[in-house]
Amino acid sequence: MEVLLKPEICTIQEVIQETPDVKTFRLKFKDDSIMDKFTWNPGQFVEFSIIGSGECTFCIASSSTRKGTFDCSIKKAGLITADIHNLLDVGSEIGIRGPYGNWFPFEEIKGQNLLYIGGGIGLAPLRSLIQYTLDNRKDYKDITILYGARTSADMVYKKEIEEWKKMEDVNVILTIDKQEDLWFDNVGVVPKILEEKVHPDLSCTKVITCGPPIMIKYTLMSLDKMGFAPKDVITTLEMRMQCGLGKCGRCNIGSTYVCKDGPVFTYEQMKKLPDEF
Amino acid sequence: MNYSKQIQDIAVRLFTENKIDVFVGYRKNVGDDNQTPFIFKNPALCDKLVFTEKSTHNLTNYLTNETTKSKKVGLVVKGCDSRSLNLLLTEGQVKRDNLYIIGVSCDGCVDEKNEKEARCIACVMQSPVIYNEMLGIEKEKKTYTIDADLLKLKHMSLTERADFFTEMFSNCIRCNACRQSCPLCYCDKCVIDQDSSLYHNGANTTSNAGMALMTWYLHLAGRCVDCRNCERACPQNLPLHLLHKQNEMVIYENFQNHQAGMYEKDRGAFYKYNLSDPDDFIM
Amino acid sequence: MAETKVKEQNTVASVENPELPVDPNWEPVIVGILCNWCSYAGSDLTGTSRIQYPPNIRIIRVPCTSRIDPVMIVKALQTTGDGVLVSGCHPGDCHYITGNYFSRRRFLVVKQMLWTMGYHENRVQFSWVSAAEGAKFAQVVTKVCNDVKALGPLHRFKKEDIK
Amino acid sequence: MAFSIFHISNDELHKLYEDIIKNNETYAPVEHSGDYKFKKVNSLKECNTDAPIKTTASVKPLFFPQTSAIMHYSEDAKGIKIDDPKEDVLTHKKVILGVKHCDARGMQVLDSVAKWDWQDEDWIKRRENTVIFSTLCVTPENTCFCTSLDYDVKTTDAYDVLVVNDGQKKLLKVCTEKGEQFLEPYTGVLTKLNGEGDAKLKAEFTKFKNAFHLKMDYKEVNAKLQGAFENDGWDFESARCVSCSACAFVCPTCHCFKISDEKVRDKGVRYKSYDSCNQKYFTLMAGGHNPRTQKYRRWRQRGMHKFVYYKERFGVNLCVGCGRCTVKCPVNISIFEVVNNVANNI
Repeated sequence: MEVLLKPEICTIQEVIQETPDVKTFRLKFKDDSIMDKFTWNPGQFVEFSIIGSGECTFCIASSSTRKGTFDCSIKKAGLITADIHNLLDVGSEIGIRGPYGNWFPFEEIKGQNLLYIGGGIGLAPLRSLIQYTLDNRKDYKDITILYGARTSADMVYKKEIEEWKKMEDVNVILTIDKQEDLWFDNVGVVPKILEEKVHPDLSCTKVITCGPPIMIKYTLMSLDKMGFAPKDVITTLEMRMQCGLGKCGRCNIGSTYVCKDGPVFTYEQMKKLPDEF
Repeated sequence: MNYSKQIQDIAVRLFTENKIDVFVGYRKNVGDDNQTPFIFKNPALCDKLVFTEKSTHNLTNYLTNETTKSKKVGLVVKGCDSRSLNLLLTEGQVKRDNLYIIGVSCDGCVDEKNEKEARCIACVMQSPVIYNEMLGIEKEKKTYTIDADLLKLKHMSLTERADFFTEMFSNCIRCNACRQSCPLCYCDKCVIDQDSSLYHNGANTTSNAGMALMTWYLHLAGRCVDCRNCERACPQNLPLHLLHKQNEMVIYENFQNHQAGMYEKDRGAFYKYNLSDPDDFIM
Repeated sequence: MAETKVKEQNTVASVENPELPVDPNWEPVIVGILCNWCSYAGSDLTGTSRIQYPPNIRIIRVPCTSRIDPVMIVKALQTTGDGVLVSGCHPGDCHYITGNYFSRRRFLVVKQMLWTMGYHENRVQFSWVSAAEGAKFAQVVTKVCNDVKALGPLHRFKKEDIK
Repeated sequence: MAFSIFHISNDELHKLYEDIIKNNETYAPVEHSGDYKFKKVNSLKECNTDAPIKTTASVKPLFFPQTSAIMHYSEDAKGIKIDDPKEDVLTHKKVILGVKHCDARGMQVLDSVAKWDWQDEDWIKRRENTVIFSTLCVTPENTCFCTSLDYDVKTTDAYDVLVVNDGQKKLLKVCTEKGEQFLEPYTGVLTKLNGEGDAKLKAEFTKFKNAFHLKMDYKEVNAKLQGAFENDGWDFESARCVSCSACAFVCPTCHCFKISDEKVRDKGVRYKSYDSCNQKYFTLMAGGHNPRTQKYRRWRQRGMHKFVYYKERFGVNLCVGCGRCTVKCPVNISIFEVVNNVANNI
């Protein structure tokens, strides 16, 4: 067990301040041979170890199709994330082990319309799949990205969103909770905009959603109302994890280990879990 | 000492008069003669209540957790328990109006081997100091005596003492039963728990266990009422009371015979000061 | 072989534990927790007055001695410190009027408790040093440093490997 | 495959134990201020192979120590350096004497979590290199209920050799190939029993089973608990819990752990140590969301994990019925009582 828990050293290549409390770290393994072997699927996560502070779980926010480095977007929320924000800069070294967990079913959803619904920092795990699907654009039909944040300042990946907007085959819908000056897009919470602006073809659309628990709750209700089958809705579950290997028991919900059987679940699978949330 | 019948009657009365939502008392353990805390909302269960010399737990521990929070509580206290209740009241953790306190003038509790507990032999306050209703005869406050185990410890040499405590800390499994059972440890987030905090670490090494216990001792100095919930709870049977008694002794001898929780509105020893406090040890 | 012998001859017995020899060249680490308004200013004065004092002290500045949770003292001993010096304003001079009266009580209890646990009484020392007492600060630090030197390195309850 | 059953007198057994201790790295219960703990022994005098279960710590720390170092590291201007791992003494070949059969079963139960998906190499190595001598308890305590669960003492292979009292003599029941091989050099002092061995053992097992105070119908309880997620019995039963982790730390099958760092100046250690689902912070996430803030939710997780979820996932019951949690609980909560009361509270 101790061997499995030992991290490899990564160097931070770039730090991007996305919002006041979200930073994206571009990472690369110190040892190139490990970097070459390191592959992951969209939706998987890694364990960050900050030497002296501890470990923390983050999903990889970039696609394995863009090799060489990988991104993690981190919101300042707890003790360790505060350390990450305060102590780390370009050139700092951290430990990484992973990738762990399951992934978005990018093979199964081939040839389907994709509807991404993200809220706040929840765009990070989606970004990995968005990048993947954009890099394999011909395998997928229409791509719609619905992204909401509290304010325009809280939006992550602003540059990349602009790029997506410019793409002709991607439909990007942005929304913020309250009207601001110089904001010309939609205003309103995600479920409301979803019902108003998105008119998907129910027969061949997969929904991939991630965001804060309260947004997920109402979005799932809206999706139900719109007539989506639970098996077509894919989401990620948030649960505290520590080992990522299905051993430490922290992420146990019912007989499911979120770190191993998840974090990606369809709404159908989620309904079967004991109602702990 | 058997007040089972009286307490059952009072509990039934309180429930029927709608004075309480929850009752916290003792019931007999299934399987052996010992007793266990019993918390219930259903008046029909009142007949399970007992109170004998086996009722050793300090029930005020339950006043600060979610089971009884912001509810009207009926509660059984002995002399020592009422002292911790006093402290909880002054520290603003419970509201007096929410409590109906049944004080029992106690003759001392017995342990599993049916011998009188050491703490009860040295007990200074057998009758409750705060109550709505008292069972038994009010007893006088007794004089303070230094704990016999502590005296023994004091006669050891410095290295012997250090060895004693190293041994004690190395036997600790850090289950936090002592802290969780302590009625005066009510913090929502304990400084011992915070992983990767500046002070503490979850790993169980001798020094970490020592650090956690020392923190606990120091945060309880001047507040510990010697109910020994901690020592009874300890799965490793560590002599946890020693350093509490040590602090109690220093405080009693130096700060105008202060004993925690003896009066209503009494604060812990560290919440007040006196101009004539000893400072000859300070350069 | 010859070298170790020389070393042995040069060592002196620790006051705390006579069986443990102490290398006289060993330099202790003293953690100094000083109150901002008196002792820290006092230590400044020591410096500006060019009074020599041992460099072994590592100073932590706190607003008032009553801000010191005794746990900090224990923590200093558990990690890197071989001794701790806590210093504040003289009674009655506290910037916050009564802070040091409260801390005085705690100091007594923590000192006695650590002694009972097997720490030598000289490991943890307290002093009142006002902003004008630069010379006293140097004296105090020298005394604490010499005391701890005589005790030898602190091994007890230090962070160590697993049980 | 049928394994041998031997007869041996008490004196001979002691001699056998002495021999085993002499030739192998041996662990056995050693007394320490009233409590027994499994420690390395050099002679039979130091230990008590018949230590009572109430005061004997479980054998779990020999396979899964309470705290173990994942790595030692140091940090300097050049970067982080992770030191090579130190030798793991627990993976040495060893023999454990006087293991309670419920403990041995507990280790077997934990195999499934160690071996699913990611292989816990250390655990597997420790298990493979250990020969377990188990002793059948003479009289069960009033907190034990091992015979009521989903395994049969008669047929289980959780231990390599089982020692059973038979009047003035002892029966040695070999349960695995490993045990058979281990006992091979010692067969000189053992009398092999053929047909009559089984009968004798059966009589002893029946006697043992009948001596229990606590009995339950496991299948029924398990079935009822599966629908007991919303049962308000959890709330009632857990009301007196003080949320410590004594039960989890003494439990032979609780296997949750946490990872924590400890760094002084530029050197540090990362530890893996026990953790318990009874603690409030166990599932606390950054940002403050916690799915199990209330005591009954945590107790439900504990009870259901022991009696339902693990069975659902790995096909074995997690609780082995040793009753240690009941003995060590500050407020005498018995998991037996709790699951039975919840199951019957519909």
